[in-house]
Amino acid sequence: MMNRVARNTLGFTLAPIFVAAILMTAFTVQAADVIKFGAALPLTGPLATEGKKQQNGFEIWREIANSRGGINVGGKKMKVEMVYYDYESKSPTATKLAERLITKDKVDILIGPFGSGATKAVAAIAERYKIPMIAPTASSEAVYDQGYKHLFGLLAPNGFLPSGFFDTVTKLNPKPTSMAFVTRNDFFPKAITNMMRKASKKYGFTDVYYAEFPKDSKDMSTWLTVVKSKNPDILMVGGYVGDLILATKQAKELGVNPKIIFMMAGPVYQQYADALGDTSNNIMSAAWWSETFNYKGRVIGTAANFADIWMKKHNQVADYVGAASAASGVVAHLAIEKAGSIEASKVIAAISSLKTDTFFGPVEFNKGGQNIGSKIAIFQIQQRQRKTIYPLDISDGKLVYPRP
Amino acid sequence: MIYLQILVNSVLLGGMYAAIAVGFSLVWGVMNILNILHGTFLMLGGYITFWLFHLYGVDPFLSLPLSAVAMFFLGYFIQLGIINQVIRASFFMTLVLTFGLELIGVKMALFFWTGDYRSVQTEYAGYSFQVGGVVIPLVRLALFGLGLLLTGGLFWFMAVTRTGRAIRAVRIDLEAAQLMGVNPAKIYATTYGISAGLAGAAGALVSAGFAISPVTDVEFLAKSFVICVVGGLGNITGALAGGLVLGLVENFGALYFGPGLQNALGYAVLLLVLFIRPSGLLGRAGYH
Amino acid sequence: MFPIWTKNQWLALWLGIAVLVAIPQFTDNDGTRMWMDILMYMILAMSWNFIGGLTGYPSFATAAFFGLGAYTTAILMNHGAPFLVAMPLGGVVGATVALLLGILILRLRGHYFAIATYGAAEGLRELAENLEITGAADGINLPQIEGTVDYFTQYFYYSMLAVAVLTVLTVYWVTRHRLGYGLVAIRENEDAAGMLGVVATKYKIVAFMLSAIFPAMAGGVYAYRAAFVEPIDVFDVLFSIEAIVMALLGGVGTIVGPLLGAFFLELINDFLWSHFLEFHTAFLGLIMVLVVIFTPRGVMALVQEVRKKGGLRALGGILLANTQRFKV
Amino acid sequence: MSRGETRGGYTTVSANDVLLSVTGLEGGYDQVQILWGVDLEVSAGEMVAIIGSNGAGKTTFLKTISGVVPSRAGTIVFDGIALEGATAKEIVERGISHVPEGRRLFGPMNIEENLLMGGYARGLKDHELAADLERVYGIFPILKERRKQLAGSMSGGEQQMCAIARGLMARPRLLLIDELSLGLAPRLVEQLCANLVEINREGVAILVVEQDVLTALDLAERGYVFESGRIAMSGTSDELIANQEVKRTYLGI
Amino acid sequence: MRAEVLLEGRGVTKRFGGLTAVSQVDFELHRGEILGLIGPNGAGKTTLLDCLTGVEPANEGTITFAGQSLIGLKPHQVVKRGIARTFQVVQPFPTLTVRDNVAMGALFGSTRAHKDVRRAQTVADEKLAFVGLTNKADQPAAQLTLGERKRLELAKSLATEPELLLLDEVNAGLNPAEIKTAIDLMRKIRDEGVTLLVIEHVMKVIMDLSDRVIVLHHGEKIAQGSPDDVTNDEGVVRAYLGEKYAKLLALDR
Repeated sequence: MMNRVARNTLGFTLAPIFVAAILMTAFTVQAADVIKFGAALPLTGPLATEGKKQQNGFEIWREIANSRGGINVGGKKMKVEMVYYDYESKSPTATKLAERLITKDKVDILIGPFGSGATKAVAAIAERYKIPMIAPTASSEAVYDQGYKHLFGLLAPNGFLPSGFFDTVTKLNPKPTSMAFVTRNDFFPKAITNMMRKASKKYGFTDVYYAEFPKDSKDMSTWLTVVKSKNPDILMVGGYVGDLILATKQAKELGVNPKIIFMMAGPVYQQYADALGDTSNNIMSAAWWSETFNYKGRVIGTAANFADIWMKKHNQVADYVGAASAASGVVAHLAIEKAGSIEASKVIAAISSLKTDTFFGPVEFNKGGQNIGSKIAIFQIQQRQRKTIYPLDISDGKLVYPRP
Repeated sequence: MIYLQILVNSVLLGGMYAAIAVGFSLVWGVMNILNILHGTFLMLGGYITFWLFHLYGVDPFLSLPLSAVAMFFLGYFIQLGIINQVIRASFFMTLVLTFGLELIGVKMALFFWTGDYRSVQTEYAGYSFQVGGVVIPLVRLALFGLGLLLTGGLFWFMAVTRTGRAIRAVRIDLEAAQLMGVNPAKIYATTYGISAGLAGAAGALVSAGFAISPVTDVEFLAKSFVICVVGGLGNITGALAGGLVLGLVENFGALYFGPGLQNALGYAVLLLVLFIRPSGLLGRAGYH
Repeated sequence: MFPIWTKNQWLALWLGIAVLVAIPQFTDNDGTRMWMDILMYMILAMSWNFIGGLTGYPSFATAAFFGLGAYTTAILMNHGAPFLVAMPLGGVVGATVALLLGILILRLRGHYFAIATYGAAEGLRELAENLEITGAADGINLPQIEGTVDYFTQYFYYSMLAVAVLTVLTVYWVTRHRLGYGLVAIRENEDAAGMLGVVATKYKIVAFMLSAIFPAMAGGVYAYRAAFVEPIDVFDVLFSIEAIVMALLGGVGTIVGPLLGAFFLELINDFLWSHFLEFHTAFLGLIMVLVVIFTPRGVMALVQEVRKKGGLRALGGILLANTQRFKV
Repeated sequence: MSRGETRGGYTTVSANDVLLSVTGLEGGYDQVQILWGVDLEVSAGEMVAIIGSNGAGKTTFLKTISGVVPSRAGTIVFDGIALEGATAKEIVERGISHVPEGRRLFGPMNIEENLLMGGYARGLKDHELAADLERVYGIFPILKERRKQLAGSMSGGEQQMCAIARGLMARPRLLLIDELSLGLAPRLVEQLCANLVEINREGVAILVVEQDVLTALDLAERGYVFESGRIAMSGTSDELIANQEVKRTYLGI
Repeated sequence: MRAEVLLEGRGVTKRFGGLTAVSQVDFELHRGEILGLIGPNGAGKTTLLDCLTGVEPANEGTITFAGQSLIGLKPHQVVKRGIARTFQVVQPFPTLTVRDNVAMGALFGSTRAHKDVRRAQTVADEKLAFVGLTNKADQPAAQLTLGERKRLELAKSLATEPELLLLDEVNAGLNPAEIKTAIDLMRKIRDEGVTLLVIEHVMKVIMDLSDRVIVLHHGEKIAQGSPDDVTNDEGVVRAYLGEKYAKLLALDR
């Protein structure tokens, strides 16, 4: 009797395999008059907020593009279609979904996931399938040094940050001389913190402390206590918004009070100031975009214009994540029009040689595919608002120094 | 001085860890459920506090009982309506069940409240005072006090009250307890409710001391797990001991080996305790 | 216990393998990849079954072995080793770590064992986050595979299929061999097994190693395919949990159960993914809840009961009875 | 409840009222049926013994009465009310206490806590149970001496006393005792028997399962012999002890 | 004209904390005989078997089997030397079929270890036929009655093809008919050349079956000799059989 049950069960297993196999063989039709963009986004999991912002950004661009009849491809207007998947904030899933976007949904262009780590993972897939990929939110050089030909990133390289930062702080009086660095043990935060640390030596700062804290750290008191004892003039913390809220809170509680606290990246988000209230005041940070930048482009208009649309739609202050995502669409838009084709190799060539202005700022890609036309702005939170300090031409505030 | 400060930090952290873990320990000990939902209750308690503060300016210490009571009832009915249905199935089945519920709960929270980090920022949030050069942050002290209060209160409840006794009886010998006229379904629901309520209370203050978001629940869950094992499964005072040990290990470990290994050291202690004394620091051997 | 397979069953097995071999010819690359994922989870679930299902030692270490295999393959390939050398070596590393870990923790029973494996897996992840050789939290890239899309999709697919077939055959061999009987004896009653002459320690370690070697190899295939590994991804405790869930849903300790569980769960997962952008996790959660409540002993037990009680007409009654079975 | 008078706190009834009446009872666990149609009666205030070998279904029978194991067929009528399908809690509340095989005390609790658990079903506060505590301490003075000692740390005899005392805390009218003498020294068994007689005199009917046939039949007025889930024989203690079959089977002579 | 000494213990002592469960016990077992081991509950009979089989290693003393020391061996090693044992509380593999249960013995316990599963099952079928369980071979062990489980336990032990079989109360809880079958079975086992050490409560079995008897009391050996000698030993009657037994004997005469 056992035999029969087992046998039948085996048949039971195999039957659906057959059926599914046959079903699989069919379809995937592609409509000729649309351009398909695909994006695997972190819509659930720890990065859910960022994922949602990315989606909102793409949608703003897509609606604008389609409301004008689509993208002009060699004289023919083609509508934009987006395919989204949720990668649950897990890179392996992002790569899996990127493959699906390419092979099943047959997208023409891939829009990157969130952050340097996942972008690095997905870029390997885009490269293998030779599909153009635009990464809105990956700024670490290590993502772009793999020799990939199909990857383009909108954010200015991390390397653009130190000069702006140190230009600003070295002019201060009294001049700060010592720095402490603490970073989340994670791709982007580590990359940018180490870059700043390296640069600080060039600018003659003494490096009093460096430490990494783990992902999901729920207590920052130890390193804060050590930092307090070392008494640096500047404290730089690399991490994500959850880490930085906790670090800011605990720093205040423990009376850690350097003249400057610089955090990457998180204070740029509305939620940071909302969560911390006045405690967020006088924290410095940097961003790749701000609505105050006097940028202007053909598709979306000015930076302020984008911020308005965003505010109307989502009742929220726009930040660089949403803007860069919309800008990814804009870049693809302009490149396709320039190429007059949606063929991957032609689009790649067009993006590589693109040199244009957008609401997100000037766009120009270097050999690795990073946007060197863009800038990084340094700001400080004052009265819970971001005040741009650098570059001076777009600044709307003065640095409060030292922190009271 | 720095050592003294870190010692104080550790102890305060340990007390808070106890507050987070004590309910988890209770459910594990009494019902043999590895309750993945624990972090979710904590997070929900935090959100109740946050919204009451954000919308009506209610102080977290005032809304704390409310969070606790709300979570008690939520937990009570989840156990009564869902978990009780399969409580005698294998340990892994209840694990999968609570895991499934957690997925639903977190998605709902994401849907309603987005993934933004929230924190209750009261007037006194960053306030701290000094005792002989050692800084003692007020909110942390309150969390520590809450940890003591919750573990102490639960200990008292289990030791002295009629219901507490019934819970213990069910844990020791379900069938004998039934013969005494105990209705295990209700006792389980009560136990689970208490655990959820404790998580809700802890969550209320966690929202003041940390940043919460719907997805932070697993981080607190992982901590609860380590704390419970180190202290001893299902042992109430063990949660306090486990919390303090973990607090000390994490902080002094971070000092000597760098903060990067903070979490790794937690797991190292977990394994060490399992090798040396599987029943946990305060656990009774042989209890399953 | 486990019946010797009849001719028909062998036929079915080889037919099944033949179908799987032929799949890339019948479906597009995306379909092939879905099957690759199904195969991967089948490997994980079947492997977990060695220690968790047959031996009754619930392990959370699947993720640890998967990650070890992925990293071994990545590191070796970056040092010039060909994939077909690196991937099996990943299996060897996984098995070796299982041996050492097993000696330490297999004397713990029940929950304590489960906790120890969880701690070990998470500890390994934290270690990988901090070590030079693993590229710390940055992760490491692997050499890119050359060739057309069809070529590399099939290359990865057949690599995974090879590991899966190896796993199935090992399962068959183990369950028809003294070893399998020994493992089941340990699960049923370890003390009594010892009295009968089962050298429990040795058997448990062998089971633990078997539960390690195949996930480690699957991790290797996975790493080469992804071309990039980082600790938080390949040491993700969810790999362990998913393997357990799949084995549970299919039926613990049976042979076909974990296969079925992996197949259905991955299929459902894939469906939800494509159809519910944001709510797929919630639906997955709902399905898990319903499955636990209505088939608390796994799909295999349900299938057997349906057969015994006279076909699908009895299904409703059985499901209803199931909800009462484990009530307090 | 409606009948009888209260004496010494326990409700008593005249001796020939049928208190418990079981007919055609069938029951068992998951896949295994153990009871195959058991008929049994206990009158109010009576002391009845059940004897039989291991696995004859005695324990399952008691568990089925007290509602821990569900019945499959047959009726259980207690004091005129049908009990099939009632929960264990309802059955305790109706007045049946079950002292389980192997005592099953709450080992990590002290004696007094165990006794208070015994009174749980009555839904009273601890201090309201104080009088009942005193009453059972009166029967078993050693328990009062040791009331703060953990139940698990006591000797077998003391544990059995505690288990019986715990059963009495629910103020039962019928006390089911499973394996009274198991693992106890003869001297202790005699002491316990004396206690039971005292309890019985106060009007509590007792149904005792006992493997030691001599002890059982010495104690009880009537007895039932269980074999393979059925009643093989019944009668007064004297009848049973004189029966050749009983002698051969259970006394080994 | 004694047969060779198969098993010999000298000064075997086992302590649990402060309690000495087995104290300085000397014994020997001759090839081909049936030795009865009796004594009241808690006398240390089962503990002595635990010492022999390595479950609870003895603290002091020597145990030799067929000339080789058993001290320090683990249970699975003892089995391979040719000593099989049944447990007082039967320990089947509950969800496995009866045949698979017995096959486990053949697969692992035998000195000639049947590595082949199919051959082990053939052996299992033989042993099941021997103990009369053939008709239950395909049932899960959990569904057997107590008597059947005891026989399964026996078949499992026999499947290890032992030279010496230690039986721990295989007859407890069996009815007279079953006991008679069991006695016949044990004789049959002995006739096949297996030496038996039998712990037994049912005096009738000991009297009928044993060649010699050892009596333990409080962990010490208080008597040994032929069954008749032992039952007439005054010390034994006082310590173990008790007043009641005397009373019964009187009643019978």
